[in-house]
Amino acid sequence: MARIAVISFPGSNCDRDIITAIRDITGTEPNQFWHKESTMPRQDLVILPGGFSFGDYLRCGAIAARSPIMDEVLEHAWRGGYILGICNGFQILTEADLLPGTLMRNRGLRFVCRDVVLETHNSDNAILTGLNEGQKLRIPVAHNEGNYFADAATLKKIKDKGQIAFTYSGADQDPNYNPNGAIDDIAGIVSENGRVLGLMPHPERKADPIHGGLDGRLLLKSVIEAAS
Amino acid sequence: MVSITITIGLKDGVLDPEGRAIESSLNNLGYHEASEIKTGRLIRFTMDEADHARAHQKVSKMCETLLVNTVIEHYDITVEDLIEE
Amino acid sequence: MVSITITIGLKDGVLDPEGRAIESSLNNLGYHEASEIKTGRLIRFTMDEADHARAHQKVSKMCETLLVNTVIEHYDITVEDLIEE
Amino acid sequence: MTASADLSTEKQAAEMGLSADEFALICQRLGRTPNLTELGIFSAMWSEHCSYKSSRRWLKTLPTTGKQVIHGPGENAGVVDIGDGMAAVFKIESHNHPSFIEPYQGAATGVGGILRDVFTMGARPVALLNALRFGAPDHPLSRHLVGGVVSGIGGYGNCIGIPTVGGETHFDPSYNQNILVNAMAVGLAQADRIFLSAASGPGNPVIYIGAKTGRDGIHGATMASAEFSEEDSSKRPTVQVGDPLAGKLLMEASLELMASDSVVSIQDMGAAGLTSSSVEMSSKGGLGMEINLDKVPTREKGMIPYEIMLSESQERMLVVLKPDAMDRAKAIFDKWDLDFAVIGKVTDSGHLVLKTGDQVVADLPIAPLVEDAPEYDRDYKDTPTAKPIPNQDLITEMPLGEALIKMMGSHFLASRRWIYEQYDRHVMADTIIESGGDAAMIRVHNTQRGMSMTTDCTQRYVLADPFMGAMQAVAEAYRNITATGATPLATTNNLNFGNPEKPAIMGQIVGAIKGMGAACSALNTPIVSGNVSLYNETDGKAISPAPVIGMIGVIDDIAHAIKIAINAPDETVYIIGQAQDTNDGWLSNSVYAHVIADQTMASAPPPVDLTAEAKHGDMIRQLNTKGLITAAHDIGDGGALTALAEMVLAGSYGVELIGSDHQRSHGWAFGEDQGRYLIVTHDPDAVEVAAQAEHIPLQKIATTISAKELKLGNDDIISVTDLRSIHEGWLPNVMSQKKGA
Ligand SMILES: Nc1ncnc2c1ncn2[C@@H]1O[C@H](COP(=O)(O)OP(=O)(O)O)[C@@H](O)[C@H]1O
Ligand SMILES: [Mg+2]
Repeated sequence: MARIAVISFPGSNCDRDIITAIRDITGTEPNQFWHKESTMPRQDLVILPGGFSFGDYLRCGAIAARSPIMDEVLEHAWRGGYILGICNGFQILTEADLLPGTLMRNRGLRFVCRDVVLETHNSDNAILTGLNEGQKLRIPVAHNEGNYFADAATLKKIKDKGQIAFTYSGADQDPNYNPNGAIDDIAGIVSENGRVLGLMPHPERKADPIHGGLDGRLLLKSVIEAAS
Repeated sequence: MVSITITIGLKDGVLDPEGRAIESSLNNLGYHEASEIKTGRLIRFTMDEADHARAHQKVSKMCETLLVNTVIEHYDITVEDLIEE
Repeated sequence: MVSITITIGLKDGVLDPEGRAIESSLNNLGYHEASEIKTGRLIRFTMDEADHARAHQKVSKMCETLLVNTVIEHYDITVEDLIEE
Repeated sequence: MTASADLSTEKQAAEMGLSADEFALICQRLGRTPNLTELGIFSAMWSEHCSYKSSRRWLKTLPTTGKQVIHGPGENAGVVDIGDGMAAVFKIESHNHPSFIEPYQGAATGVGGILRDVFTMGARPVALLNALRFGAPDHPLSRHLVGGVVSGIGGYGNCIGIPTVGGETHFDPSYNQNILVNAMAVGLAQADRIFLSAASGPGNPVIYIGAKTGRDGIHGATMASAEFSEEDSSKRPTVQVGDPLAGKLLMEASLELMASDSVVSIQDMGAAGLTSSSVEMSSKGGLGMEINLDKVPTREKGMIPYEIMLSESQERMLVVLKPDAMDRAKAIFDKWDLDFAVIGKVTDSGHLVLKTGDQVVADLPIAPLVEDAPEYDRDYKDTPTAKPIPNQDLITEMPLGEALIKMMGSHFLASRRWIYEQYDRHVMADTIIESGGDAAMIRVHNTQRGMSMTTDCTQRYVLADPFMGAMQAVAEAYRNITATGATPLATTNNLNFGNPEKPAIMGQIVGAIKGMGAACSALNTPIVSGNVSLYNETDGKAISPAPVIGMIGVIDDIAHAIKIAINAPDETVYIIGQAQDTNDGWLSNSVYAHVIADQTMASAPPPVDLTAEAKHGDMIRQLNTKGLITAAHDIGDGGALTALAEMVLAGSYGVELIGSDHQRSHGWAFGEDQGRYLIVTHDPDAVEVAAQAEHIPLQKIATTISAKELKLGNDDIISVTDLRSIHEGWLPNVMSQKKGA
């Protein structure tokens, strides 16, 4: 059974949701850690949930990335542990330099909450082996700063190394398929070792029959299985 | 051509939650020397206008009608000759 | 005591959606003289440190560790003596 | 004992909105002249906003009891039993004036304020809704106001992590200079763990928690009670800035504190800040309070007692703690990094005593602040009866499909997606039905139970006929809840009106309260909380009156939740609540009259038959329990055909009208007769049998089809794609319009 940790910051607001989803999938309770804690026993998977960790002041995720628990998260990463950052969690991972690039304000300058279609690119990573290459997933986003950006050199590097995990897919003919202006439609990326995944959409919001779809549950299952 | 810099800050007495958040984060990181942190915005552009006074006047109007939320913010305008690089 | 101003702007080549939005709003309002609009952030505080060089150095470190996202932003630090009011 | 500082004058009283008579009454009750701090406290407590002096005698007539009611009006929010030992805690509140001055912050702090009212009672907020009124879409201020208000609502709700699941938005020139921003919050608590504000236990410490006190919003309560003039927006009172992160910390810490058996009573600092919270806690407990103002955490230097007492800085609470709870409380505040301070104690003096150092700066008996607050029996003039405009004066020759498209693309009916996509509707992962349908529905966490909720009011009906219009607002809320399969349970309301000192406006208020009361009685949806916002006028011109109704309902099993989207072809669509032979629908004061016939007169709105409403609502629930409904939608603004079009737009199927003659008539298609629903069923025979058994009128109107089109007639076919682009396109187009163009 995988040891799964969920980290909460003061403004995390999707921690309960991801905990519920994990409990549903695994039948066990994940371990919870508070941002002020400075020790964390070994975990197989660490999850940074969505929310507004420190009110999104300064820059989303910037303050959280420098909180005490993050030293433990970094160490977990260096040991080759699995990490999933969702939305604000993704922002924290880029601020903590665990993932390249950054998440800027949405191109439309507005918060956007709606379903998007994701295309999976997993040929080169360990964390998504449970999904198929090209698999389409319908999962909602909800963010104000999801506009992924990396400079040309970084972008080339992450492409070469197969680090793009999800792109917003235009297959359903929606001209606004990319909700935030992310460069190359990038919705999620993985670390070079394929074990740290950050993505803007919220898989825990399509994880229960009442959510009108279970694609998020599929994604989470794959991450949990990879880490087990 | 002139180069314009507009410096925008919150009026006195208006809560600056961002400043507070930065202050406490700096403290947590061990930087205790900084206090009374205030955040602001900056807008820079070039303007097709030679006369400084006229430029200033036009930019004031832009600030009042669009760029600044004068209910809670104050602003400062700097006009400089554009130095061609 | 010194007063610190940090001016933060986007690096060249980084898209500035806010700057673009402002430019088009200004145009719509009939202000066509402004171009190359760039937005930035400002952080101001007072610092318990007398020596300008040392203050500058400390603030640089704060910028690199927290205040600036060096992936997309550049910054400038101004140190001034605090004028007591 | 005399309080220090200079004595106040009648002139100062007038500046604070107190009349000469009121000032004299204060002096008489005190037996002396109050000082400035004391006068400020009186003016806040006696303001319209806190004392309801114009509306109180009428509010008392509202139905507020029922077996589901745990706490009715009088507390921070209403509390109703939703079964399984759980309670719903909910209220609606306005932030109209601040939102006009600074739309983002005004709306954001409105959301923050209503959330505090709910979690103050020990309930975890689970959903937000709102009711918005803006001026004409092409008014030069409208885009700025819409954009700011919407991002402000989202800015607070999204950040604090409560889904915004519903609401309503209307445009009308009467709101050009006086928008309405009403926010509703719904929370969940254990029914036996509700916290109230009455202080008890003389000697118990009074704790201040949350953000520091600044000079913001001083005298907001009196401002909210004063008429607006165009100059006002340049006066620029210090605006309150919302800090949702602080709000979240305060919410989590308060809920944790209440769960830790530490709290005697608790009260948020809302309008009139420390003044109303300390006075209310003392008054409800029949006790007194002593506060040392030096202990109040302040954000700015040199704040005087008057400012500290009247500041409306956000994210603050006042708590009376159990004597032994200090250590537990401190640990919780430390965990959440919250400022807190012991600022005083409960006393049995019956007085509010404020000190700085050893000096008493105010000493007021509590009773007159509350009990002697003036209650006016204002003169009122009933709104003259509006006449209906006969259909023949309204009906045009426009082809049905063209009229439908025009109506669906009008500001009355166009999609509000541009607004609600800026709200996080899914956080907490319990959203079952979100914006875009009838009522919203939330799962009660960890259960199979659901809660439906909605806000409604059609102000053009209320303007023409306050009594009938308010009744209609309740009926519509009832139908919206019913259309999701839930049973309506209880109501909150926000009375937005002009200046009550004018008999015509007072007449609107009286009429609306009577209509609302009658409807809530008949439909068994007692009013458990609410808010009054008067003086919504600019330069002497009042807004269209808007008694906004917020209603909640419950459904025992969320598996029976009904949505509006058509899910399958070859199903049958019925109108429940209207017989086949009625083809002369009510067009007077309808969307059709305004949009197609260009008739904007305040003509008579459709009459409401409360008995029929209840019967038809029960029919829907019965059919649903039998599993006969696959989709449902109430018929409201725009009539049956626009309701049908909305059901089509929500799904991926089309419809074909049965094709009877009356279906070609604009009266049938667009009449706004009340008490009606559209349902879709796979078993038409069973539906007809059940309806006939209860003598419920119904008519079969359409069949669902696979083609994505609305077949209105042989040569009147509308593509869903075209309809969608017009319906969805309107608001984004308005918002991206070039200024001055
Ligand atoms: N229109 C109304 N109908 C019923 N109750 C109302 C109405 N307006 C206000 N109330 C009740 O009066 C009490 C005081 O309201 P209010 O002053 O708005 O509360 P708060 O102090 O939390 O701002 C509340 O219990 C509220 O529910
Ligand atoms: Mg309250």
